[in-house]
Amino acid sequence: MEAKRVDDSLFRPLSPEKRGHDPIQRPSMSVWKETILNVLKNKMAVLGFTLLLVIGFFAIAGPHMVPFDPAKQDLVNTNVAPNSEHWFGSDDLGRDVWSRTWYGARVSLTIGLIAAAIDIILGVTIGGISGYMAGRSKFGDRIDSILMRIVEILYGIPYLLIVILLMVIMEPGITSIIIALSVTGWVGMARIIRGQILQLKSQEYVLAAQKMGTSHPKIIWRHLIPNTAGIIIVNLTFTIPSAIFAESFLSFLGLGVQAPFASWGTMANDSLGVILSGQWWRLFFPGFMIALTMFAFNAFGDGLQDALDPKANK
Amino acid sequence: MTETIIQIEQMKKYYPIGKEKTVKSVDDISIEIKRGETFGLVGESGSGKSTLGKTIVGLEDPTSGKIVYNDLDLSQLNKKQKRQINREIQVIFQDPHASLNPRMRVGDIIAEGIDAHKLATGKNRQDRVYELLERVGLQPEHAKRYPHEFSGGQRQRIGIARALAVEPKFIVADEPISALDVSIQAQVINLLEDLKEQEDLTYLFIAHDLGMVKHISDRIGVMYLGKMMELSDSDELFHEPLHPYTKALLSAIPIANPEAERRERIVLEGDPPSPVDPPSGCRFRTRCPFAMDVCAKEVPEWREVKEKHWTACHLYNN
Amino acid sequence: MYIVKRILIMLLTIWVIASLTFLIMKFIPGDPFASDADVLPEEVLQNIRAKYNLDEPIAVQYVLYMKDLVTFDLGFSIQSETRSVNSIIADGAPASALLGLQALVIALALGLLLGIVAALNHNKVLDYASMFIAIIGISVPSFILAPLLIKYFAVEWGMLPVASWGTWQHSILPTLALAATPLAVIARFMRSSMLEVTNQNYIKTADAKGLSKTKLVIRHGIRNAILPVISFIGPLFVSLITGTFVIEKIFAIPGIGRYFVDSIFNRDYPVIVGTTIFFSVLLVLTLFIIDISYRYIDPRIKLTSGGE
Amino acid sequence: MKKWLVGMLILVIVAAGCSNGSSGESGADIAQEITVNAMSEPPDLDPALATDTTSGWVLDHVFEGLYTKDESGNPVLGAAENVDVSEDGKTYTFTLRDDAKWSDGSNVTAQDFEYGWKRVLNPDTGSSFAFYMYYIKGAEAYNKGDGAVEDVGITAQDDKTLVVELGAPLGYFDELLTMWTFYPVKQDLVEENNAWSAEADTYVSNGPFKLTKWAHDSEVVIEKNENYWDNSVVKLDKVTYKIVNDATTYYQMFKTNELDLIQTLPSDVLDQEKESEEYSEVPYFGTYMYMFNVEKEPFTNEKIRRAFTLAVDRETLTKNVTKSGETPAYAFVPPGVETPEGDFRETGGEYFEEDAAEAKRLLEEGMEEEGWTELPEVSISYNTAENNKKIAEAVQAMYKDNLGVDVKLENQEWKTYLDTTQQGNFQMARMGWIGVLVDPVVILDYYLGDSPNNRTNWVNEEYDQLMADAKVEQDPETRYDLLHQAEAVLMEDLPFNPIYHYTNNYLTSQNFENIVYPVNRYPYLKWAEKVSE
Amino acid sequence: MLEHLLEVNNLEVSFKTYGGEVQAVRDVSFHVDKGEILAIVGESGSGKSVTVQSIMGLIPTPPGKIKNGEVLLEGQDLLKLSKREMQKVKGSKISMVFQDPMTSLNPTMKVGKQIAESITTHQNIKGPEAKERAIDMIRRVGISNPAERYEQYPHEFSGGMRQRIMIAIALACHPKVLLADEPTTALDVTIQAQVLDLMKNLKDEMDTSIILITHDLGVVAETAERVAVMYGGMIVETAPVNELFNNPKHPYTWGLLESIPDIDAADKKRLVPIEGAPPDLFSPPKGCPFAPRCKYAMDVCVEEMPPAFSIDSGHEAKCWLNDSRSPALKELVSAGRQLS
Repeated sequence: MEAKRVDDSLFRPLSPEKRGHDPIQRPSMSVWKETILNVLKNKMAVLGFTLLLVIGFFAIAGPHMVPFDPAKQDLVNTNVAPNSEHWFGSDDLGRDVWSRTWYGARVSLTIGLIAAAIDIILGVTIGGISGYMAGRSKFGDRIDSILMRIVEILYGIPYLLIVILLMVIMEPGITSIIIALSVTGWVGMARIIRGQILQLKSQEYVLAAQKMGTSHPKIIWRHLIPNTAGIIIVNLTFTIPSAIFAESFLSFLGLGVQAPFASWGTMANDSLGVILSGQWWRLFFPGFMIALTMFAFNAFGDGLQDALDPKANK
Repeated sequence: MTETIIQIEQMKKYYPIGKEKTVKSVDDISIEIKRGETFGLVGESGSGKSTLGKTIVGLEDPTSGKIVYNDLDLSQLNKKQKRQINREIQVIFQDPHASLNPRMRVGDIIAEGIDAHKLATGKNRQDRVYELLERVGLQPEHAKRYPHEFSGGQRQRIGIARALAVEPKFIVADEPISALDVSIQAQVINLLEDLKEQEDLTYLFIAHDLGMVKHISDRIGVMYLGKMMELSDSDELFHEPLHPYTKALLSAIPIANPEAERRERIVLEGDPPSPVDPPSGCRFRTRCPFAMDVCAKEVPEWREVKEKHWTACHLYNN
Repeated sequence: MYIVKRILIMLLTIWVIASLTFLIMKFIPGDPFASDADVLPEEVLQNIRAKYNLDEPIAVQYVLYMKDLVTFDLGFSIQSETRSVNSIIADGAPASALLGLQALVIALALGLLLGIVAALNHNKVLDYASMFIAIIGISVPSFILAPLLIKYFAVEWGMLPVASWGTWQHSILPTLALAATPLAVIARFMRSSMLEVTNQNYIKTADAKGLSKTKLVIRHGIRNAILPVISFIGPLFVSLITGTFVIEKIFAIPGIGRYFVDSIFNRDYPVIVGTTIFFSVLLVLTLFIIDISYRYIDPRIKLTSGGE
Repeated sequence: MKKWLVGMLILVIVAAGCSNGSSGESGADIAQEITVNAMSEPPDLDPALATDTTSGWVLDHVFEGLYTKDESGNPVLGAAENVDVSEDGKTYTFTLRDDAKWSDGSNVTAQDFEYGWKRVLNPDTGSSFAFYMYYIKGAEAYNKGDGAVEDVGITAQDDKTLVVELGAPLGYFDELLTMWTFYPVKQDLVEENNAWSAEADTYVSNGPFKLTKWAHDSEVVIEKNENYWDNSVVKLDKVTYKIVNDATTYYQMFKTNELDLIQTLPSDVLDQEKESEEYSEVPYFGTYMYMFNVEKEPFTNEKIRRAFTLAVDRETLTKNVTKSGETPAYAFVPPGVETPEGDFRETGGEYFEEDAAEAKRLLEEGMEEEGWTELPEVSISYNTAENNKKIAEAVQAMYKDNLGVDVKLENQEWKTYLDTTQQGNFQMARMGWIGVLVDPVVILDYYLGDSPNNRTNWVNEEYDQLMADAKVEQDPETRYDLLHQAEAVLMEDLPFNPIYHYTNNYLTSQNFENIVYPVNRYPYLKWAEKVSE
Repeated sequence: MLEHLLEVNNLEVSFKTYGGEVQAVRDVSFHVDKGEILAIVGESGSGKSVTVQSIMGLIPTPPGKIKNGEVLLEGQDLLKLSKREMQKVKGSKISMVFQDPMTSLNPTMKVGKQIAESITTHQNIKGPEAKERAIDMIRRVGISNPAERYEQYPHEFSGGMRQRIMIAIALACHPKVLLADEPTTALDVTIQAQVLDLMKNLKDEMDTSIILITHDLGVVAETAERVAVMYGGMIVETAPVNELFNNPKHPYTWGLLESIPDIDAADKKRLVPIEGAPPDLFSPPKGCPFAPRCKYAMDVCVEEMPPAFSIDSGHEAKCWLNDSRSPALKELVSAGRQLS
């Protein structure tokens, strides 16, 4: 083969300054940062997240953009179609649907966020304890197996039964709804976390930390929790919308949020009749918001899951 | 101080599976490791070599038997002693990807032991981290980076730096190079050898790559199905292996020289049996080309057949 | 051994549920005999309470109740005094079961299809389209979806009856409404499972054999991808149960799902307990069957040992 | 017949528009079938156990008591062909018709009545409506476990003669006897099979229709009973009660002709249906109200109670919120009771006039009387239901506007709510009261001092005395006068805040004629006829 | 002109990833003759797996893309075949054994079926006969009780056994070329010896050519007839096996040889590692990929890609040191070798 024409002068030993030393070409980036960048590359995730921001923005600012109190009735002018004054129209008691929708957003999102937070706190704690204690000693195994039996039994109880029973026992209200939703909601989370912890626990870096004499709380805090965070966050994006959904379901049973509060679920349920009478705006806006929020959370969660999955960004 | 840094007496490590069965991962093994030597431990997967390593390090509790470190029985320690000895015995793991927490900075990973044992704080801590990084051939500025930015070899160096941070005396290197590329393996081996000189370390070097084990070890023990088969100086083991298993193992190593004189190759039949239900008598007898009737009946005695050369095989009885 | 252990856990679960329900019932405020008609004189109430053993101490009630339970005697409804809980379940279960099964079949068939299509077209238009459909399915509450289905399919287009039960046409809309959510969930689950499988080495092995894409997907892809989905049918079944209440109410279906909710509102204790136990048994049994069949389908898992 | 007892408002729909095309067709070609909506599964089709209007609806069609109602709603003799009332009005001797038959063809006997009624009173039966029989001598004691069944004044002298002894004369006993609790049951059948009423197969009755199918939770089918003595008046061959609970659904089923008659329309469609010929509104014999707890501040003060009553704009509420043609209520007894002087409500008149300014003034006066500078916090309780919520929200807004008072809303699920209000844990609580019989007594009894229904803690001896007097009074005019006086006492003290009198609304297919809409029951189909397809 | 059985010319493969495009294989050419064992040796990430997967058409597209080159099997360019045509070639003319026997078999399908599937796909053989053939293959890869084993699932087999099954699947249709991607890396030495022996025997029996990918020079020395050394997505040196070990002409090959210990040496010598880490293929250097780690690098090495210098018949090396202008080649080489 003919050698290419190359300058003869280049045939001299490489000058030392040109020699790299174990170069790291990629910019320094934490796993978090990289995850965020990956998420940003996922169209569905970005769409979902943007929608959430928009919904969040309107939940905060929406009611202040119009001069109508969400509870203020106007019994003379009811069922006004959307117009320049009532952007989303008004309902059968003459209340402004725009401001109610965004007040409803606050209630629905609050329920979703708090219920999900409780699920996660309980789930992580119980799943974490169970996973961390398992195999540590006889005592640990026993704790694990007791907790897991409880989880197993709860898993076998129809979820709706518990929720309805609790709703009937407790005074109606947002707090009761959150409690009812949380009582069984954490079970799935606990299972996932336990599995994760069991897996992580035998990871060599955890063994190494143990060897280094790092204390249990520190191991949990520095090694186990950060490495389950991804899963927790992904789970959160699915737990929040399902809590919102569950609340709307309770509304259908008449056990939803009560006046003067209104959630999307109660608004939608109260206005189901418009399917027959045609004041579509009363059902459409809260119904659409439920669907949109579900969509946003799910799309964001799916994207996040893809981004956190090491296989996806090979 | 005695010559022996660690002594293992009749150690067993069984794992229960289900109600009745147990995996006899390590079954009645006694060895001593001398201060300053590198003790190589070889065996195929399932031979129990890693379990032995983990048990010595304290990541597993032995089912029975004794581990004596510097004349101290490890099971009889008080809390303070335990902490101290825990520090002195360190471990280097096999998988450089799994052994570093992906969410911690390299500096914090290395300093983990320093923090836990409060060996240094503030500026001293930082200096110590930098020094350790340089010691293993990395740069101080690497402290701010995350593990996934490094190559396998570099990660293994970080793992070594972490172990060194607590000033250990005895290091169990559990297959530290098997996940690395050939050209990188040599880097790590050289590093380990250098550190041993500089820090007066003693190694238990576990590997399945006989070539590297031979290169780095002073003495080598060969394990098979939880039992020690043979133990001797590394040169002696390679040149005059006694146990048929050792012979087979050595003959199976492919030699990187197409013109090299072939060893007489002993190709073993089949796979190693399950450690749940190991063969009676000698564990190796089912694959042994020289198996005799007695091998099925009696467990061969662990004997010093030649000077400093031990084996457990009926061929060498009388 | 494993099966015995599982059955013991099942029995334990059912016992715990039964006791829990019993206890909770005792804490629910409200009297089953109170109604919007006249408040009854105490003596009369006494007569009625005696009829349902509600005048005994709680411990005695509990024992009586457990005794009946063991003999599968769930007692009589308070609301419909002449009907036994057993007969309520026997009357309602077929419709619910039919509906649930139809929905399950449709959800599985379409959900798996969507999931597979999405996975095989990863990050392409079909993937996005399938997942969009799936997320829509999750996003619209059934109590909105069902009336909309009725409005268009039955009222506007006159294709199907509005509601009630009887012919197969009656079951189409409720089945669709019930299947929407699980369909979506299955689709998403199948997609990620399928994606995971397509990354597996054995798919490469099969590909290297020169199998056609179809055979590759069917023989090697789907079967392995479907395994985790099977284990998911249990929770799915739960969502179908909870779903039936809404659907049965809206479509006026004589199922048992409504009793599950209505009995609580009516404080119809025997029915609460009866339906709860019925559902729990069903649920636990489903979980059990799925677990067993999972172990049967997946050759890697042995039935005998619990294992990790 | 005692004219003064006839308290029915009758609405017979005559298909006005059906005369065009279909009038030529003869009725014989038209399948005489109707499908109506029962809303919910009838819990019990046993006359002794049924307590609800849905069960009553079916029972009224398949059974017939000693008395039944005619097309105008007057009690007329049914299974009995003759009645003999003693001088003191305490002993009734009934003679049964010879042709009174069970649907299986056997004779209805006096023993069947005796057995059926004593079964209701038997404590083991646990009948909730047994107390309606307490007017009968010895009945209360037996039912409460203090007396023997032999002492109960119900005796079958022979197969056709039934003697009933009352503890005291009762002005509206014939009306009472039309109630399903007083229907006979076939003795040998019931004794043989306690669950006879649970399925259609074993069901035997004596009314214009017989039960032929009961698909639980789905539909109840009754067909013409050929063994009924007066079967010639019955035109319909088959009535199907569909059980459709969801308003949106049954409305759409009506629209697609899957149902011929529905009631309680979804509120959202009222505006568009009001003008329709199929639409009808029928006053329902009941009152929607807020009870005041007179032992809880601030409603301990009568002026404040009045202020809260006057501050509600009932016209707006019924027109814009509830919309179903409810009548604003300014008293307790609903319209519909016909008296010799006319409708009881009209003769009684309205007891107060809404006036926001007056209300505000009364509130201030009341507060001054009590020495309050600030009104104690007020909350309105209601049981969870969409309609209750809407009304409460509207009332809340009115109090804010008219009284300047912020009231809180509290709601509870129904059974819990009943418990809570029973225990008096409320200040102002929503309640509805519907008369099973069309008589002011049934309504006014609600606030008797010893009535278990009276949750207000309001006790007024004068009121109780007037009511007691009215009950034994045999002269209708005096009786109604006493009742007016009693209502006046009640409305003076105002232990409650009446909102409106109920109305039922219906959509009925124009293909049917002669459907009767009683004021306290669901439509009566005995004489109904399908006149066009 | 001698026609090679399989010829790969100027193959270029890249992958799109989140981080950018990875040039996994850059201008790779080699060939295999009938009945020959060619070893491709290189470190992880050197592109050797991608190369053989491209031959098999197993590169997932996207993200992968074969940008250039041809793969000629008996003169026919496989890269130009339609998917369907390629399916006929895969498994019958060329087949492949993968590295990890634990995950390369379908866990839910009987192993016998997995072998039979390969037979029924390509040959007009139906059920029972295919089963017989499959059982025969199980026997030929040295597994006892083949009929029983046919009915078992992969998890009932040990790693070595599974790799035998993989070989049985690959050879079931008597392919012309067997691509073996690190077939023994996951196995213990004693099992490795068995599997390598088996492959060699079957190769002779069936007259199949083998492309053996490995990172173990020992395996190369004992098994291969010719060797191609890959680094940074390129083949840097090709030679007959003896020539490569005795007369390597690329510093990377030297490095490889020096970094493995000699177990027969009586005295311990310090190992000579190749310093540094393999290049990041996101942004490959424009010159020789090995230059940054090369002790003998010249300015030309970082500026210009070295061409393939022909050393001897069948021996080529892509290294500027082989250029006549490279002044100190001989000295450097001898010096470098002496170091070891």
